[in-house]
Parts: sequence; C-alpha cells; structure tokens
Amino acid sequence: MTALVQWAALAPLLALAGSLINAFFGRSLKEPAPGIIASLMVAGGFVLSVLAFFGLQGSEHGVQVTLWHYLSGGSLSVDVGFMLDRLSVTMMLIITGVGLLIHIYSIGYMHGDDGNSRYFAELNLFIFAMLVLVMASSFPLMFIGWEGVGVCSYLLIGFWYRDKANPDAGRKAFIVNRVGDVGFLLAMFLTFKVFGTLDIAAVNAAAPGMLYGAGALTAIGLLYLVGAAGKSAQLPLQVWLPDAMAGPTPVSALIHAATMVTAGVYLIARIGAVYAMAPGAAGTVAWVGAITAFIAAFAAFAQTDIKKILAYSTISQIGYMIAAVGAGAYWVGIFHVVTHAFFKALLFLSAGSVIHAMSGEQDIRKMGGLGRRMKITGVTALIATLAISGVPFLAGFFSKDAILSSTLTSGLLTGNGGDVLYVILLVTAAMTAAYMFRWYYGIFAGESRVDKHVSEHVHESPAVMTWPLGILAVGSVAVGYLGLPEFAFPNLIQRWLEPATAAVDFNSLTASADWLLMGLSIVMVAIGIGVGWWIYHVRKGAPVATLKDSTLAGASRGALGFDALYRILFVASGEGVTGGIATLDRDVVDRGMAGGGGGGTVLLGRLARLLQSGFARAYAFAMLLGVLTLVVVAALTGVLK
Amino acid sequence: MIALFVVLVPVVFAVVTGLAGSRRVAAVGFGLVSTLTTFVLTLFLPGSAGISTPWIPGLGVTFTLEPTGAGSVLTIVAALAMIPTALMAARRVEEGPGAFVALLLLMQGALAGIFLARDLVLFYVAWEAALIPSMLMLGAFGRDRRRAAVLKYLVYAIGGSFVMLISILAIRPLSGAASYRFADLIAATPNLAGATQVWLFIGLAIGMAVKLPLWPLHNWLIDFNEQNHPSGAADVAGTLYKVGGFGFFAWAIPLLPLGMERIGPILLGLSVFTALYGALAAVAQTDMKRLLAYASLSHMGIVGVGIFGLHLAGLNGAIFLLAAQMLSTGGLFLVSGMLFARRNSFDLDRYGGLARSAPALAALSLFVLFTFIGVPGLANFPGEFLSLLGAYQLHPWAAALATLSVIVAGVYGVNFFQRLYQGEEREPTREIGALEVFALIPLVAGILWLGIFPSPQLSRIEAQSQLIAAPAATATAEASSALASVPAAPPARPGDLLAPSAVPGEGPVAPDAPLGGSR
Amino acid sequence: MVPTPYYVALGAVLLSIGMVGVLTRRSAIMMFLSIELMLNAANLTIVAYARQWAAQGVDAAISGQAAVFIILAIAAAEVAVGLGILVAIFRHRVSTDVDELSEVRL
Amino acid sequence: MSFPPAIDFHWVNFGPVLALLITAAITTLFALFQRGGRSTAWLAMIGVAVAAALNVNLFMLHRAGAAGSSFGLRFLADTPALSLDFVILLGTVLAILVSYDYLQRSDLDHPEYYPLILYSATGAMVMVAAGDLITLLLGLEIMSLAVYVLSSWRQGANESEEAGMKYFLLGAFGSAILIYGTALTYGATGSFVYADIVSAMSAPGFAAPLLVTLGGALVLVGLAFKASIAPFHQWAPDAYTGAPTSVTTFMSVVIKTAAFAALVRIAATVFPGMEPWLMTTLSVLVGLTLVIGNLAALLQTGVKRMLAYSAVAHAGYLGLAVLAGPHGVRAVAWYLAAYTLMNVGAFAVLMLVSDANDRGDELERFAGLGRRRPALAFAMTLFMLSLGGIPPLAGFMGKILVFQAAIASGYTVLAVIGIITSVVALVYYFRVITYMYFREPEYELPAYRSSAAQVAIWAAALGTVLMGLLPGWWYGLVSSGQQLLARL
Repeated sequence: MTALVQWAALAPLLALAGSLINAFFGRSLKEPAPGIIASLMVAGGFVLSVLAFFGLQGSEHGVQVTLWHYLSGGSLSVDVGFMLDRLSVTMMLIITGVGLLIHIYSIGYMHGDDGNSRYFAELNLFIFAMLVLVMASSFPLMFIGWEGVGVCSYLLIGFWYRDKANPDAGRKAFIVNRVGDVGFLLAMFLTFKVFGTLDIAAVNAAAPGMLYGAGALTAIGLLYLVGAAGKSAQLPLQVWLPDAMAGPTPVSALIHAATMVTAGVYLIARIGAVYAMAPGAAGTVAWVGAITAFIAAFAAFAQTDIKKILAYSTISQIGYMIAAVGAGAYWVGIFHVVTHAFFKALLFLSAGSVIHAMSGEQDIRKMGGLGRRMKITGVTALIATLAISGVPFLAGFFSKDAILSSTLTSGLLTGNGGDVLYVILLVTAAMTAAYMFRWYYGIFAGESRVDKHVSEHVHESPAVMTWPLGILAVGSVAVGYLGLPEFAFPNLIQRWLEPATAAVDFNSLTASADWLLMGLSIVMVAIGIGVGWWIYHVRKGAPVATLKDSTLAGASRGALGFDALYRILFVASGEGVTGGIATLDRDVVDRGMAGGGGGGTVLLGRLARLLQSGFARAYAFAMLLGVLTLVVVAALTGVLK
Repeated sequence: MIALFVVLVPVVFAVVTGLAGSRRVAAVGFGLVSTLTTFVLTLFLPGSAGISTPWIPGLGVTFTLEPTGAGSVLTIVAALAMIPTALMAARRVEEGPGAFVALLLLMQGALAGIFLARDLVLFYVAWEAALIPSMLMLGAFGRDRRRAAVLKYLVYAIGGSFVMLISILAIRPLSGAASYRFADLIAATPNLAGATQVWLFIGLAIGMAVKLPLWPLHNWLIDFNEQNHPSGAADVAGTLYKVGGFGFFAWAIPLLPLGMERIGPILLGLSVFTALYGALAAVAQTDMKRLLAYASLSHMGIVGVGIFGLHLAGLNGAIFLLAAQMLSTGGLFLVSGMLFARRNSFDLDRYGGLARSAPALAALSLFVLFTFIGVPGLANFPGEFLSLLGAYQLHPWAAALATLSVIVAGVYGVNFFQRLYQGEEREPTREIGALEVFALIPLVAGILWLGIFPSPQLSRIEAQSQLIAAPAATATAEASSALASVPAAPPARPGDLLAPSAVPGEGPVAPDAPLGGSR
Repeated sequence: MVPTPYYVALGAVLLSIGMVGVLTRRSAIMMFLSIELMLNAANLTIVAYARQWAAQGVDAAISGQAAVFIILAIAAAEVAVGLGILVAIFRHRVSTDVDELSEVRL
Repeated sequence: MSFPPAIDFHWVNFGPVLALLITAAITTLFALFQRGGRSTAWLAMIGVAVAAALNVNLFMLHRAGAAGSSFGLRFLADTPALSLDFVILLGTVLAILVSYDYLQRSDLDHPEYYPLILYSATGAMVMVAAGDLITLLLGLEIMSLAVYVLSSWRQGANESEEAGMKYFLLGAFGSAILIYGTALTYGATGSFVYADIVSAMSAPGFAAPLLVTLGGALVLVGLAFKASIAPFHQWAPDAYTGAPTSVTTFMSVVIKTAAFAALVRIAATVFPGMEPWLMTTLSVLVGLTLVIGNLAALLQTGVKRMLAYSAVAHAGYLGLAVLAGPHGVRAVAWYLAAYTLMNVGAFAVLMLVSDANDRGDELERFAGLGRRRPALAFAMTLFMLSLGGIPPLAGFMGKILVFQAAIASGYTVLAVIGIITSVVALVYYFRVITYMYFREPEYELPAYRSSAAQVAIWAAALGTVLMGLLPGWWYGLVSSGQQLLARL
C-alpha cells in the first residue's frame, strides 16, 4: 500500500510545472486555457493526495521520501525530502481539494482580466509552495515553503499592482510575515543547538527524552510561536490579514482563509512533541490563540467591508485552532482547519460571487436582499454562515465544540488557566454567531439598499463559479461528521490523526459533563443568533445605530488600534531611524574618515613644504643642525658612560 | 595546471582586446570567448593539481596556485558572473568598449589569482593587481563625480592593503617558516607568540576589513557603486572583488588563530553592526545604486558573522553566501544598468509601474531581488541561513541581532520592487530585449543551481572550513541544559561534537588537514 | 713637542669658524672660502694624527700624510669648478649674493 | 717607516672604471673639434658598452674565484660592487639616450656634455668600489664636480644657475664635513681602510670608541647628503627642479646609486663596530626622510618637482634596507636597479611632454594624454604604479625586499611608517594617471618626438615589467658570488 504514497511527492512538482507553463507561455495562450491547465495540475495533485490517503490507511507511520541532499555544515545535514504521514496528507487533501475548487471558481472570477495567465501562474506557484510546506521532512525545507507561500501571497495581494493601495497591502503582509519568519529562523537555530539536527521526525523523536519544561524547549516553542503568529495572523502580528483582502477574492479564499494562514496551526501540530514537553510554551500558544479569537471577533462587528468582516472572522477562527493546538489537542486543531477550510472558503467565494454581481461593490451597507436575486449564492452562504456560527449538525459545530472541551480538559493547560480560556472561547462563539448573522443578513436578507444602476445587472454567477459553491456547501455540512464527539460516537479523524501527532494526556470527563458542555455551547450560539436577529431584523439595526459613535464602536472599527499603534511605533520611527542612519553615514562617518585622514595629511604636507625655503644658507643651517644633534648625542653617550 | 590557465586566459585576452582598440565587434567577441573559455576551464578546477615554483628564491616567495575547496567554488561562480558582465559592458559602453572589457578581463584574472593563490605574497600581488583595473574602470568610465570616488577608493583600498603587506612580510621571518606557501606558514605559525599573532592579525584584518567591507571602512563602496559606469558592469566586477571575507577565511584566521581569538569578537561585533547598519541605511536611499550598495554591505555583514562565528556550518555558509551574492548582487546591478538604459536615471522616484509594459523584465528583476533578500530556495538563502545558524551555535545573541536584518531586507526589497515596477505607469517603456535576456540567463541559471543544489559546493568549502572551525563541543552547553538527567538517546544525527579536532603544533600539516579542534 | 690634542682642538676651532662662515656670509665667494677653511681644518687634524701614529711607529702614518695631499688636490679641483660656476652666474646677474638664488622653493 | 711590502694590484679589477675614464678623456679631446654633441654621445655609449662588457667579464672571473680587490681591500670588485656598476652603467646609458635629442631641442648641445657624464659615472663607480675612505672621497668628488657643472648647464637660465650654485655650495659643505669625519676616524683607528678600521675597533682595549663613532657619524652625514636623506636632503628638490631634465634624470639615478652603494657598504661593515646610537640616529633620519619626502611631494603641482621629492622619499625606502646592514645589501642593489628603470622612464616621459625650456611640467600637461599619446601614457602609468609599489611591477618587488630586510632586522616601526607614507605616495603618483585618463586635454602638446628617448622609455618599461614578473633573476645575480667585507 505505501507504494502509493510515494507518488504524492510528485504533487508539488505538478503545481510547479503548471506555474512555469503559465509563466512562460501563458500570455500566448488564450482564456480559459491558463485556468484549465492550472486546475488540471492541482487536480492531479489532489488525485495523488487521495491515493496517498488510501495508501496510509494501513500504516500508522508515514513514508519518508528523500530526493537529494540540500545543506551540510559539520554535523548539520539537511535533505530535500518529504514526510508523507497522515498529518501532512490530510493537509495535502485540503490544499489540493479546496485549492482545486477555487482554481475552477477563478476561471470564472478572473475572466477577462488581462493578468489572467499571471494570476494562475502565481496561484499554482502558491499551491507548490504550500505543498512543500506541509510535506517537508525538515525545518529548512519547510521554511522554503513557509517563505514561498509568503512570497506568493505578496504577489497575489498586490496582483492589481496599478492601484497603489494593493501593492502597499502586499508589502505590509510580506514585511509582517518576515517578522514571523525571523522567529522561525531563530527557532531553527536554537533547535539545532539543542537537538543537533533539523530533521522534524528526529526532533519529535528526541523531544520526549528531554527534561520536562526545560528552558531551551520553552524558548524553542515560543520562537516557533512567533513564526506561527506571523503566518497565521495571530497577536501581535495579526494586522496584515485584513489588508490582505486587497487581493482577488479567490485568493483571499484560498490563501487567506483555507490554507496558508493555517500553516501556523500545522507547524505547532507538526512539532507537538516539543510543545508537549514545554507546558509554558504550550500555555502561551493557547492564550495567544484565545485572545486573538476574542479580539478579532470583537473587531468583526463594526466592519462594513464584506471581505474585511470575513478576514476578522478568519483571524478569530484561527485563534480557535491555535488555542486547540496550544492545548495539545492537535487533531482537534487540524480538524477545525479542515472544517474551516470548507465553510470559510465557501463564505469568501460567495462573497466573491456577490462582489462579482455588484460590479465591484464591497460595502455591505449598500447591499441587502440579494438572496432573492442570487438564489444559489444566498443558500450556500447561509449554510456557511450557520456552519461557522456553530449551529448543530453542521461542520463548525463539531470542531468548535471539540476545541472548547479540549481547552477545559488539557493536561498542558492545567495551571495555565485552561478554564478561563474555555470561557473566553465560549463567549467568542456567541459573538461569532452574532457578527456572522449581521454579515449574512446585511447582504442577502432584509430590504435592498443597492443603488439603482448597480442593481440593474445584479445576477447569479455562472455555473463555473456556482458549482464550487455547491460542493463546498456540501462539505461544510459533511466534514463535521468525521469528528463526532468521541465520547458518544466513533471519531474517525481523531483515530486517523493521533498516530501522526504527539500524545498529550487529557483528564477525561464523564459523558454527562460532555453533554452539558455541548449544550452550553449550543445555548451560546442560540444567544448569539438571537441577539443578531433582534438587532438587525426586529429593530432594523437601531441599537447599533445609537452606538455608532461610541468608543466601543470606534475600538471595534479600528480593531483595537493595533494598526495605528504600529504605524507610530515602526513606520514613523522606522523612517526616522533609517533616514538618520543614512544621513549619519553620509555626513559623519564618511566626512569624518575623509576629513580626518585627508585634512591632517595635507596640513603636514604644507609644513614639510615650508621647510623648503629656497635659501642655500637655510639648507646649510638644517644640515648643521643635523650635525650638531649627532655631536650632542655623541657627547651625551660619552657623558653617560 | 588548470589553475594557471584560469588566471592566464583572461589576462591574455585582456591584452588582445586592449590591442584590438575600440572596435565593438572585437570587444564583444573577445569578451565572450574569453569569459566562456574561462568558465568552462573553471569547471575542471576542483580537485585539479596546482602548480608551485620558486619566485623570489632568496625570500621564500613562491608562485603557487592551488584550487582549494572554497577558492575553486568562488572562482567558478565569479567566472560565471563575468560572462553576462563582459557582454553587457561590450554592448553598452559608449566609447572605448574594448578598453573597458580589457580591464574587466584583467580584473577577472587577478580575482582568480586571489582565490587560487596559495602563497601569501602571490595572494597579495593578485589582491593589489585587481585594484588597478577596477580603479581605471571607475575613473575612466565612471560618472561625473568619479574622481572623488576614485581617490576615496584608492586611499581606503591601498591604505588597508599596505598595512596588510607589513603583516604579510613579517609573518615568515617572525615564524621562521620555510616559505610563504600556505603549507609552510601554517606549519610554522604556531611558533608565534600570542601577542605577535595579535599584531600580525590586526595588520591583516585592517586590509581585509576594507575589502569585506566592514563598518566603518565601507564608505568607498557606496561612492564606488554610485559613480561607476551606468551599465553596471563595473559594479559587478566590484562585487566580485569583495574578497575580504575570503581573505580572513583562507589566510588570516588559519594562520593566526591566537590573533583571531583576541580580535575575532570585535570583528564579529562589527559584522553584526554592519549587517543592521547597511540594511537600515539602504531603506532610506532613493538612488538605485546607493540602495544596492548599502544592501550588499549588509550582506557582507552577514558574511562576517558567519566567518567570525567560527562554526563549521557558518563558515561554509559565509563562503557560499559570498559566491551567491556574486550572482544576485551582480544581477541587480546589471538590472539597474538595463533600467538606466531606459530612463537614463538611477533615481527611484523617476520610475514606477514598469511592470505594465515590461512584465518580463519585472519578473526577472523580482526573481533576482528575492534571491538577493534571501528568499529560501534561491542562491543566497543557504549562505545566509548557515552563516547565521553557525554563528548562533557559539554566539547566540550576536547571531540573533544579525538575523533581524532579514526583516529590514524585506523592507528595502519590496520597496525597491514597488517603486520600480508597481503603481501607475507614467510613460510606457521598452520590454526586455534579447541582449538583456541573454545577459540574465547565466545568472538565473546559476542562482537556481546554487539555490537548489547547494550541497556539493558546501562540501567542497567544508574541506577548508574544517581548518579553522572552532571546537564545537561548547556548542552543546545549551543542549545539556535541556537533556534529561538520564543521557537522552542522541538525536537522529549526532550533535556537533564530532567536529574535527587535532593536537596543536603537530609539525607540518597539509593545507586541508583538520585542525579545527586546536585552532 | 706640542701634544696632538692641541692640534685637534685647533682643527675643531677652524672647522667651527668655517661652518659659522658658511652660515653667516651671503657672498658665495666668502661661503666658499669658509668651506676651504673647513677642509684645512680636516687636513690639520689628519696630519696631527699622522704624526701621532708615526710617533707610535704605526706604518699607517704615511697613508695619513698621503691623504692630506689628495684632499688638497680635491680642494683645488673644487675651487676650479666652483669659481667657474660662480663666474658664469656673475656674468649673468652681476651679483654673488647667494640669497638671491632662492627662486626655486617650496 | 716603510712602504707595505707587496702591493696587490690587479689591473683587471679596474677594467670597467678605466674604460669609462679613458672614453671620457678621449671624448673630451674629441669634443674640442666638435660643434654638436651627437658623435660624442655615440662615443660615450661605446665606452659604456665596453665598460659593461668588462664588468661582465669581471663577474665571470670572480665566479671563477679571482681576487676581488686591489690595494689591500682599498678598491673592491665584489658582487655588490659589480652589480651596482651595472646599475650605474644602465643609468648612464639611459641618461645619454634621454639627452640625445633633448639637448638639441633646447639648444644645450655642447660636446662637453657627454664627457662630463662619463666622468661623473666614473666617479660613481669608484665610489661603489671604495673599500677605504680616501677612495670613497676621490670617487665622490670626481662624480660631484662633474654634476655641479652639468646641473648649471643651461647658461643664463635662473633656475639652472641657481641649481648649480646651491648644489655646489652645499655639496662642498657636505664633503667638507665628510672629510673631517674621515680625519676623526683616522685619528681614532689609524687607518682609512674599512677592514683595518673594523679590526682596530674590535681590537682589545680600543681607546677611542666615541671619537671613531663621531667620525663615522660625520662620514654618514656626508653620504646622507649625497643620498638626500633628511635633514641633509634639501638641495635635492631644488637642484633636480632647476637642472635640465636630462641632467636631473642622470643625477636622480646614478648619484643616488653611488651614494647608497657607499653608504650600505659602510653601514654593513664599519658602523656595526661603532656605538649603537649611530644606527639609531640613522633610523630616525630614515623615518624623517620618508615622512618629509612623501608629504612634500603630495602637494606639488609640477610633475618634475613631484618626482624630485619622490626621489627623496625613495631615499627613505633605500634607507630602510641600509639599516638592515649585511642583510640589506642585496635589497639595496635590487631596489636601485628597479628604481633606475622606473625613474628614468618617468623623467623621460615628462621630458617629452614638457617644453624645451623645461617649463610646462604642470599636471595639466598630462590631461588627456591617454587619448592623445596612448603608448606614452601607458608607459607613464607603468612607471607611476611601479614607483607607487603596485604589484606586479618592479617597484613592488623592491618594496617587498626592502621592507622584508627592515622587518627581519627589527625595524618594524619604521616599516609601518614607510607603509603609511607610501599610501600618501600612491596618491600623488596616481594623480598623474588620473590626469592622463580621467580628464579632457587642456594644453597643446609640443609636437616633439625623440626616437632615442622612446628607446629609453620602452627599455625602462620593459625592464620595469620584467623585474616585477621575474624578480628572481636579478636577485639571484646580486646575491651570488663574493661579498668582501660584507661578511666581516
């Protein structure tokens, strides 16, 4: 069976090939050829991933595929190799599967854009990088994917580069990500120092032999957390993701919702063994996740951009995942990655469908009632909304519930305030339901606020776009059942993933307690939706209208002012520092060296020339002085004798 | 023997090209033939036999060329970088292309001499010989404020290297070595007292720090790049000529370990500072070439960190980074030349939105630029990564600080691209031309080659790094703190403890014999 | 007989006088004569020593006396050349003031 | 008292000197019947050739082990002497070539010119061979008297007269001091012969160490004057500037060679036996020379005067080798050969560029030379770089040898001073290159060609390059064979 698995190593190469084809010949192809090529390549990747999936049914250990030797330095030795185990293959399925749908969707969405082939080239390149990231068997190789996806995200955010705002957003994303990458780099350095290797499997194998809670391990854990925070838009590096919505909507769906931003979650799950030995680090991870989840949810309320709201909800949802992996519930985190991939992609794609129909309008205050005009989009969006809100029997419900209980029961979080986390996340769940209701209601339900001339050509999107919506909608319902609460039902995904992730002990609850928790979260969701209903349907949004200018609303609108803060802290002062150093170098260092050296020499030169007075007798006198000094020296030595 | 040809071929062709006068055809033809021939020759360098004959008998000065690991790698990459450079120069220099190409080729010969020389005096001879052509290129073909730049370059470079000369001349008599050949010197230098070694090392360090360059001896570089001929060809040559790091690696540190012991930390600190300083200064530049100059200064800082970190991996990385940046930095300078040919200015504010009418140029530029700022998978990354990783093992804080420059690199990198290619386009411009494509192909190829398959070159370099790598046993102090009381099963690959080590002063030692432990 | 040191001392005095003369006189001829004085100081010293060595029966004495004649000849030659140059210049500028010869300077 | 029994008198050792002397005499007579000097020039060159041939022959004989001295070590013909004779002959013939057309152009072409050159060269060779203070004195005077006349050769031109007069007065002053020093040495040791002086000093119960050292010091002053070592150098810049360029060329190489030949021999043999402070003072003087020469040259706008100061500076570098004593002899011999080549070359180019009356030697003259006279500019570039000590040219190898010698004998500080000052030196040498290549022409060059000078220039250029690339050959020569006294 495992023979099947190795072939999955070809998946990234397919994507790369597609990217290169589109890069070199794309401009001579005419639509929809580039899109089809790209989609085919991803489809191939998906097939390979599925094969690998079946291939791994039997074996609990992954398959190592080593391609060639990459780095060497003393005892350091890094191969370009892939680790195809259940964890990475799961991610591959998401990346290629959801990726495929989004590629297809893009064929319709990017129709007629003059950058069409470039778009697909970059999108395929992203798939390549993302696959490398998840399949990598060593940290440096993972880092290649890690920065690779960053680069692609940079390119795709700034895809419409002629409007300055977009490249700016891309730049912001790239730089903030680089901050995270530095964390990743330092983490690798320290890993090598401690473990003497950068092979992920080896590190996971060696970690349990280490001292529980050793400082070095905690440091490693925290440094990797910095990297994860950068890529997954967690505090304090979350600021780039909302701006990243400047990119085409499918990009937001694929990169900034379904796949890339979950890389942080994957990373932490990947090296769970380290965190399992470093409760301090794990606790920090969980807290970062929870707080991010809360803050982002809070920020989502006051947003008016159809995509910004989703962006903040993404940050919030990733917060959940991070909290889960922080709690050591690695399969849970990945589970939420999977479900989230479906419904969040679906949300974005339907948003894209709306924007498409509204000829570029993104302000939800100018929407409403679109559900009647765009049936499919409306329905699918509704499903996704309910799923993310955690309404029972939809995907989000199961994964979120698993997260909540895991925070409460994790052995890693005992003493790290797991119960507080639980409360925070519970409240956040209610908030999620509320702002997602606002989102859906504001766009699809209620009376229309659409301008005349826009509303004329509001239309349902073409099939190439609606089909992916449908499939994703199905997924948003179905995938949840992979992870039914295991106290009552068989939990497929847990059994599937646990061999591939580190074991952390959870104190088990009684079944009744579990039911209780589940009920509690259902209640919270109900409250959230109810409040939303009351405000936006019953009261027609009056209550929030009164709040409009309150500091609370302001804080929400400004996402607690992180952006403003950073602009002062880094942008402004940064300009000062760099400019200062540049001037210093030009006017002080340079001048100093030149003036000090040159000036002095010239001065001495003048002196030396002055001696040359031209008078023969003066020269004779100089000679005489020389003679006299000699005589005096002679005399002195004579006397001293 | 091949080593000799690698040095001679460019020189001979330089003479021929010079005599051919100002006929452009000759310049292009000879330039290409010479660079291609040399490159092919260099491919046979690794492992080939060297030559050694007495040069000034009474003085123990010999004419010794040997392709060492690091030396041959750098020679190969430099030869590769010279191909497009000579091509661009021959086509883009308005008057006297022949002379320009001749100077380029002279420079190449001298550089090969620097990398392959295994006699200290010969090394110095090549070191200086490379200076003159670069200076003439700057002075005769440079831009309007070139004379000041030449003077500054002259004073920094000559000042540094003359001081270095004193140490070079003193090493043999003081240590009583049989000759200036590396093998003899390294056998004899253990006789030197610590204090002597320190002084000699300082002498060498001053000369090499200028050419690394290290803060505060770097200012010549900025003007040098800003004032050189707009084709950028001369800047590439200048980039190849940043041989200070190699000097430390191949000569100063192995010969004078005690000196390194004392001075090394200072140099490491300076390197860290240079890395950050250059990067930060680059962000504020509005002139393309000044920006690149400061940026490459920052890279050289990282090279320094790798070398003075004295960790095996770091040493490999540093030399590898030297080689890689020949391609990336060189490529960017060529790109700047191509842009100048379009807009006749290096002022970034005069650009913007070029990606619309010149997408291919934009793509290639972006590729080289990403290489330059160390995006993994491309040529610079293995070098940067290993340099910093290595240094971190022994000097965590220094390395960590230097790593911050990666962030800043991101800043000036994307700024650079955005200000050139993104935004609204003012007036349409020419798309990349055939010549420019041909010029960039070798660089791109080299970048991919080094970026995807670095390991062969790294292991070549390592053969030499082992000479000077610090005993790595100390590196696992951190680990032991994390190890369980029971000695944990060693991780998949054994820790750093297996770094080679040998007894000090074990008499004559072959150049590549492992001395890591003792020195 | 007069002990050698006296001669040597006299020679030293003559030498000093000559040097001072060179420094103080502006006329080329006078400077030149002062130099001759110095030469003779040397000669006196040599013969004095030669006599001393002879008294000690060292046959090196003769070489000293020979040297004196050589030096006299040299002095004569110098006079010839020197006066030649002097006359040539005098013809041209009708002055022997050395300080006027200070155009080439710095 | 009685004559020393047997006088060892080997004619063959005098061969080269006599050849020059006789040629000089013949040309002098020949000159009586000549208007122009062309034919005398040819005669002179023949004489030099003969001298060179005899010199080679002498070399062979000594390889075969013939006695290298006459008159009981008063006249030496050992390897240093013979190799330096080569240098002198080289300088002489190059100088003659440079003068050949120059004299006519600036109508100084009197037939007595070349005989004087030969007399001077003869004196120089005697100095080189001197193994005794009186011989030294003879050679020095023969050499100087001729040059006094030559440097005031341009009748009626102020600076030339001034040069002659200053040089003469100060020269006479200097040699007077030297003679007095000789007197004291004689008084202290009872002999003029280096060998005897040394043995006398080393004899047990040597009475007058102080007196002999003082004498040595005064001798040193006399030679330092000729070698233009500070503070006894000041005549040099003025004399070099004022004298006709062809004469300057001759002076700057031949006289320096002779002076340093004598100096290094004494420093290698006699001085070590004297009190140590003598060498210390010499080292101070050398350092002074390095600093003053280079700094003063830095600010010159006239190339001729710049070269004059650079000659002083190079005296400093040679001084480094002199300090090294016995080790330094080879370095000095090697360096002087290289110096002769590159300096003659530089002066020759300057001569072709400047006006007939030696005016117009400003840097601006060289502006754009690279475009107008590429070959000439290229040669000048070689000479400048070589003078600046840039590899792989002769000057660099010379520097290596000199510094090597100085460091080996413990004068590291001086070596450092020398290095730092040579950075300054490179600035002013490179300035000429800057003008030639990096600037547009400003003046109209004199339409003046001289095939003879061209020969000299290209010979010098070739030599500069070859000595740089194959330093071993000449070095092997100067370090082979017997070194009388140097071994004492």
